[in-house]
Amino acid sequence: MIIQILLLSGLVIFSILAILLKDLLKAALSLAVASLFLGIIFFRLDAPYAGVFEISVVAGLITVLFALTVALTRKDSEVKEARLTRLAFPLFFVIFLIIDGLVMKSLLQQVPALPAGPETGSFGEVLWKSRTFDLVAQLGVILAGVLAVLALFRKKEEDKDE
Amino acid sequence: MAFSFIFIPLLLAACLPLIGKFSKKLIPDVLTNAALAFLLFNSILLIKPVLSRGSFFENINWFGENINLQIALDGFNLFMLFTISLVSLCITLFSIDYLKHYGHQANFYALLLVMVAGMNGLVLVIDLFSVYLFLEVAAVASYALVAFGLGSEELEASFKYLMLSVVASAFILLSITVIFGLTGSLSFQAVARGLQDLNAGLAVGVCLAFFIMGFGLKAALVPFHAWLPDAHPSAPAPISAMLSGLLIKVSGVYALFRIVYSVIGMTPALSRVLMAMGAISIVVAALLALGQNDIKRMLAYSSISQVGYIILGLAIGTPLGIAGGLFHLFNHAVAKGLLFLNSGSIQHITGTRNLNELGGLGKKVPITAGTNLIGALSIAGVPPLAGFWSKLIIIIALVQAKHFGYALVAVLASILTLWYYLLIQRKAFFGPLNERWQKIKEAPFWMTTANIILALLCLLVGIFFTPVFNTWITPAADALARGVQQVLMWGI
Amino acid sequence: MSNLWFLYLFFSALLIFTGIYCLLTMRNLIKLFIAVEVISKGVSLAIIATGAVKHSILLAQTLAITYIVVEVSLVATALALIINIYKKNKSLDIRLLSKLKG
Amino acid sequence: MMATTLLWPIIFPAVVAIVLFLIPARIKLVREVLAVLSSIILLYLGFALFSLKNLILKADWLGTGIYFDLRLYQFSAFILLALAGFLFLITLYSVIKMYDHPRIREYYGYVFLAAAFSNGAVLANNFILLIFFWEALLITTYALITLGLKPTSHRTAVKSLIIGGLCDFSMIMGIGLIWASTGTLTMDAVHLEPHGLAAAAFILMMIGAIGKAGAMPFHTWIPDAALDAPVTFMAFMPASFEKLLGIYLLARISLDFFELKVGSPMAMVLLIIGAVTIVLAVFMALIQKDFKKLLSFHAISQVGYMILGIGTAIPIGIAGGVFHMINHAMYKTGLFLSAGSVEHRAGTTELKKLGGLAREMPWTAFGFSVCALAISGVWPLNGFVSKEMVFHGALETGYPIFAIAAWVGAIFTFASFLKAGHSVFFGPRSTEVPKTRESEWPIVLPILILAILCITFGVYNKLPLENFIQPVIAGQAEPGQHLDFTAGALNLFTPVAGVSMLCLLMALGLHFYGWKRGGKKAYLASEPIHHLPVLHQLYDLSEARFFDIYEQGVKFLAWLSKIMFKCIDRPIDFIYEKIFVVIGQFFTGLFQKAHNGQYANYLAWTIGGLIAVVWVILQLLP
Repeated sequence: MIIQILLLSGLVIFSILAILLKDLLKAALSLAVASLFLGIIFFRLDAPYAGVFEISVVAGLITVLFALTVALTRKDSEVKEARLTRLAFPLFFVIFLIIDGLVMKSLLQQVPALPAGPETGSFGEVLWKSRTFDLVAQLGVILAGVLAVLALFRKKEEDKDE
Repeated sequence: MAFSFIFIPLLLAACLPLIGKFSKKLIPDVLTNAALAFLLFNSILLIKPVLSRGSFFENINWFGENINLQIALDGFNLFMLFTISLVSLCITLFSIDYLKHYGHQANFYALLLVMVAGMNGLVLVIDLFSVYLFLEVAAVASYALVAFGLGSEELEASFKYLMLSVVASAFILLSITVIFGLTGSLSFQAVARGLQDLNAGLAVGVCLAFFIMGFGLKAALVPFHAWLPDAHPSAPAPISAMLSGLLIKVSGVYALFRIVYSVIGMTPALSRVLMAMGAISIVVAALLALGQNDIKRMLAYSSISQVGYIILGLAIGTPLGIAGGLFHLFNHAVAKGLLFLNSGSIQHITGTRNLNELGGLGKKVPITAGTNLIGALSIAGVPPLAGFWSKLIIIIALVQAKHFGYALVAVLASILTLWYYLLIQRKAFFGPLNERWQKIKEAPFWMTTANIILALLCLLVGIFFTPVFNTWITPAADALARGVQQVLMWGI
Repeated sequence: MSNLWFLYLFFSALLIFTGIYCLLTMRNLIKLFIAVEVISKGVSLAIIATGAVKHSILLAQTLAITYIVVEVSLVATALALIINIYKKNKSLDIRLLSKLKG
Repeated sequence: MMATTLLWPIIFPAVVAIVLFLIPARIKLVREVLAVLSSIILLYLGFALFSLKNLILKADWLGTGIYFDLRLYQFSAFILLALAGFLFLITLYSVIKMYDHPRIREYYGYVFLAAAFSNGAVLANNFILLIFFWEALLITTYALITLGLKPTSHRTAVKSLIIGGLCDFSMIMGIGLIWASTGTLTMDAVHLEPHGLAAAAFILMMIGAIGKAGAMPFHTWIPDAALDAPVTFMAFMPASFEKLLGIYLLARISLDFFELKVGSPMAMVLLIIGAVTIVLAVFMALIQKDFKKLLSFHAISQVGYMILGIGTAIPIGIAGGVFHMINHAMYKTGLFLSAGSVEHRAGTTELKKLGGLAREMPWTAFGFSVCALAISGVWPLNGFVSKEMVFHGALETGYPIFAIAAWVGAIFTFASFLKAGHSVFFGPRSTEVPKTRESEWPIVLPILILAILCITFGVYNKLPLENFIQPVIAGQAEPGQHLDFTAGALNLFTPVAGVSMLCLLMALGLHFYGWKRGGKKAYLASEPIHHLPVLHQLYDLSEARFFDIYEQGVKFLAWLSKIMFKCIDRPIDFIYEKIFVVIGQFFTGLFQKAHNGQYANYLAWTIGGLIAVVWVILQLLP
């Protein structure tokens, strides 16, 4: 349990770092570390496939994409953030932490839930058999993403209005 | 075969970029229009089984093995499918000539088809998580389409739209997760049954608030509307028509009310919240529309206002109110589609959308002027056009349910609506001809054709509204009005 | 509902708060999108945790994986947008994106 | 005869309208022949249906109690016939008057469309159907005003649309209330006591009806339209069609839908609106410098008599109101048409520039004179009969103040028509207008027909009263009481008629002095007598003596008119033009400022909205 809470705290801390760090590359990297923590939490929650996906895709692929973007937009792209933002963050964070804690504590035993039966079958069966529709939708999302990138990076010379 | 509504556009979208390599224009045009025409035809064919059987499931077999690819059809989602197919067909017809401005037909059509597939999927699915997924399918395609022109305004609008949408869908998914936690399942039927057994008012209330925020942002309810007046005008005209005419209704209104009515169950408190939000949207957006100089921006604000009417009607909770809301949804889809396409025509003809630069176009482009007038009057609720009936039914339903204040708001705002539409009509089409537009010509064939079809729809639905109402609206309204029972009845 | 669930929801809410705080106050486009990623981490944490306490972890895994796929697609689109905006504006400041107003 | 015959008066003009829209602008003759012929057919149809009296057409239409329900009976048949008659006259008139109008195609189309909608509104026996036609009329009004083609036409058209829209929507609310309290939308099934909610329904419905008729405070667009719209439109809509429809509905509301009791609060509301409309509008009319504008203010003022008549809730008063409606439609149309005739020939309607046209346009002058005398209530014209009935009714309510208001109105009506007639047709020939001649016969004929009708309806008042008016009121009388208004209709030797005649004499006197003091030019003909030695002194004396009184009187009147104009007429206009617009613009500006394009701002609203929704939902949880 303690380990789990430590991991969760690590996740939150690195996420906060990803937001507060001035250097975008470092921010992207700490986001990757946060993903790593999340992946480990997934493993420990008996969700190995999700953990693998989280680590490989989010910590890997998405970080690479971020790094690429940062590299492409590096030149004189310094954006001055308001200083107050970073200074005020701990204050707000603590306030929200307290509110969040209080709310969750008050919800304990308050929210009824239906008992769940034990699951049968394997991960593959669940994915392929009972969530087949998600695969169709995934294909759709991937297609949309690919087409979106194609559309956004299409060659300009054909555009008549430019 | 209801699955064709998802698979045909998806498959075609996957093929189109390849086809586009060797045929730049003709084949993508033909294929896309043919596919959507087929879907329209299909949706009309489906009305008979739905009317006779009420609602039913459809499954797919994979080499004899029953995989869990299941969708349900009832009056409500068939009505949405019909609206989507009808309006998107007109939009692609319009695009045949309009896309000369942008090029890359294949890519454009592929994105558009993915969006259609996303909307169709969202309408057909029977579990909460799939709702979220297809919402994202349509949304990702729409981000790209809004930015399709790649100008700085388009990119700005698209980025803001994306960033606000992402927050909304995160909350939707969070809410779905909590419901999953409460009931242990995701399918509409199981969740509906579970929530009935469960007395979890608090948690469900918070979930509902998240849903209202998430889907409300998709539907552009005030105060979640800020992305819409940026995104809809910036997109190419057919996409504006698509977004305003369909996407906000499918991913906002349909999803919200399907969940509220059929899964969670409508309560008087919820009805009050939604009606208040609808009324606020109507008034605020109508006032904002009055101050615009850009035709499309004015139309975009008008969309917010009209979605307010739809939500006001649907949220009353009486069968008549639901019918009015759905009828207004259909009429607004047709008329706003028409108006945005028309604004595309105006931009095509003159190169500007600024109302102050236009003037007197009516003499030069009578068809565009005429169709624009019909669309505007229909939305403003002028008899005998379609929009009059739907607004009237909403107002009657409000009075019937003794919501006199809201009825008053609805009535007064429709005067505002008429006002700003007449503003467009006067500034763009009436009055003396601006010297700059001496040499303009009427829009090309397919653009005018699409406009005329939609204008005729506004007119004919208004005149023969009884058959339309009885065939499409009544079954849909019945399906919603039965509430949770509707979902529990599926498959029986 | 199991008490463990609320622990996970507590952390998930923290992540979402952090993300929204960043979205509200920061100006760099890439930073904003990192914030979106943080929010989505909160959501996927909630999904898996719910599955774990409901003993339907297999279902939750599929949902989480699907969600990650959606995320990738979104990231690709958003980053393509950001690069295009950078090409146009030569800057990543969100405040410059306020030409559309009124 | 088949019940479907009832569809003809609606469908036929609508089809004609579409055909007229489609006929190319160049083919003149066909269009005009078609228009006149179809109006004759409609007139025939009107007579045919009037002879039938009772027909009902009912078809299912919307479910939930909304039927396509048309009902022809005494009253609606009468209005239908009157509408057809006016349509015929105006179409005939338009053949010449609108000949060169650049958008003539639309003009005829809209006129017939308006006729179709009006017929539908009159025949409707279902409130939803009524709203449908009632609302549709707004659009034709809007379109016809824009056909004035003046720079401000569009503004006036929008004004009429917004005012009309407000009134109509108030009517929709009223209908909603009726529906909520009775559960039916069929018009002849509704009969309510105006208490509580039903009283609110009555007021709301009434606003819809009198708004259409153009009573105060819903009148401000009519004088604007007098200048901005084609004059045929003025004769067509505000003078005849809208009055007929508005008063028809008002009579239905007060007789059928609600039980209006003598002296009840609702009746008092009507009486007050009527009296105020009469007095204020007539003062406004008195100071007008333009012929058409003067007429338009009278069009408002006369509505007051009708509302007053109906508001008395006494059979003779109601009969007077309804009779006044048809009379007013006749002579006011005649007046507008003669104004149009003058405009047609002289090219202007400004009183200052006109004068002495009677010799060149004798028929127009004759028609005008008859109509003007009729509107002033001169014995034995129709205006006399109906006004006397209204006076009687007003006196019988026990509140003589309303009768006095009506008499005050009569004085100034006559005075202002003396002024108008004098300065346009009589007096010295104006030098500003070139020599001209009488208008063509299609223009003159309608005026003369209307003038003759005015005389007929007055002298032979049995005809309209027994055929049209009394059957309508029949249900209102006490059982066994025999309704007969014809007996003493033309009796000059009753106290009421005496007071009326006194009023007319006062008006004559007023005009006489005003004319002498102000109109030097108008008096050139009598100059020689004026300069006779003794008389000259006398005149000078009298001038000196009467100067003060009259001048003060005139000044007072002018001041009163101005005050009313500034304090009542303009504020109402101000409310429409400024308050709505400015408040709207204020909020528009405010909301626009809020949309500053900043993402963080928008996200903040979203999150704020979310928190608000959560809070509200948690509050509402049981």
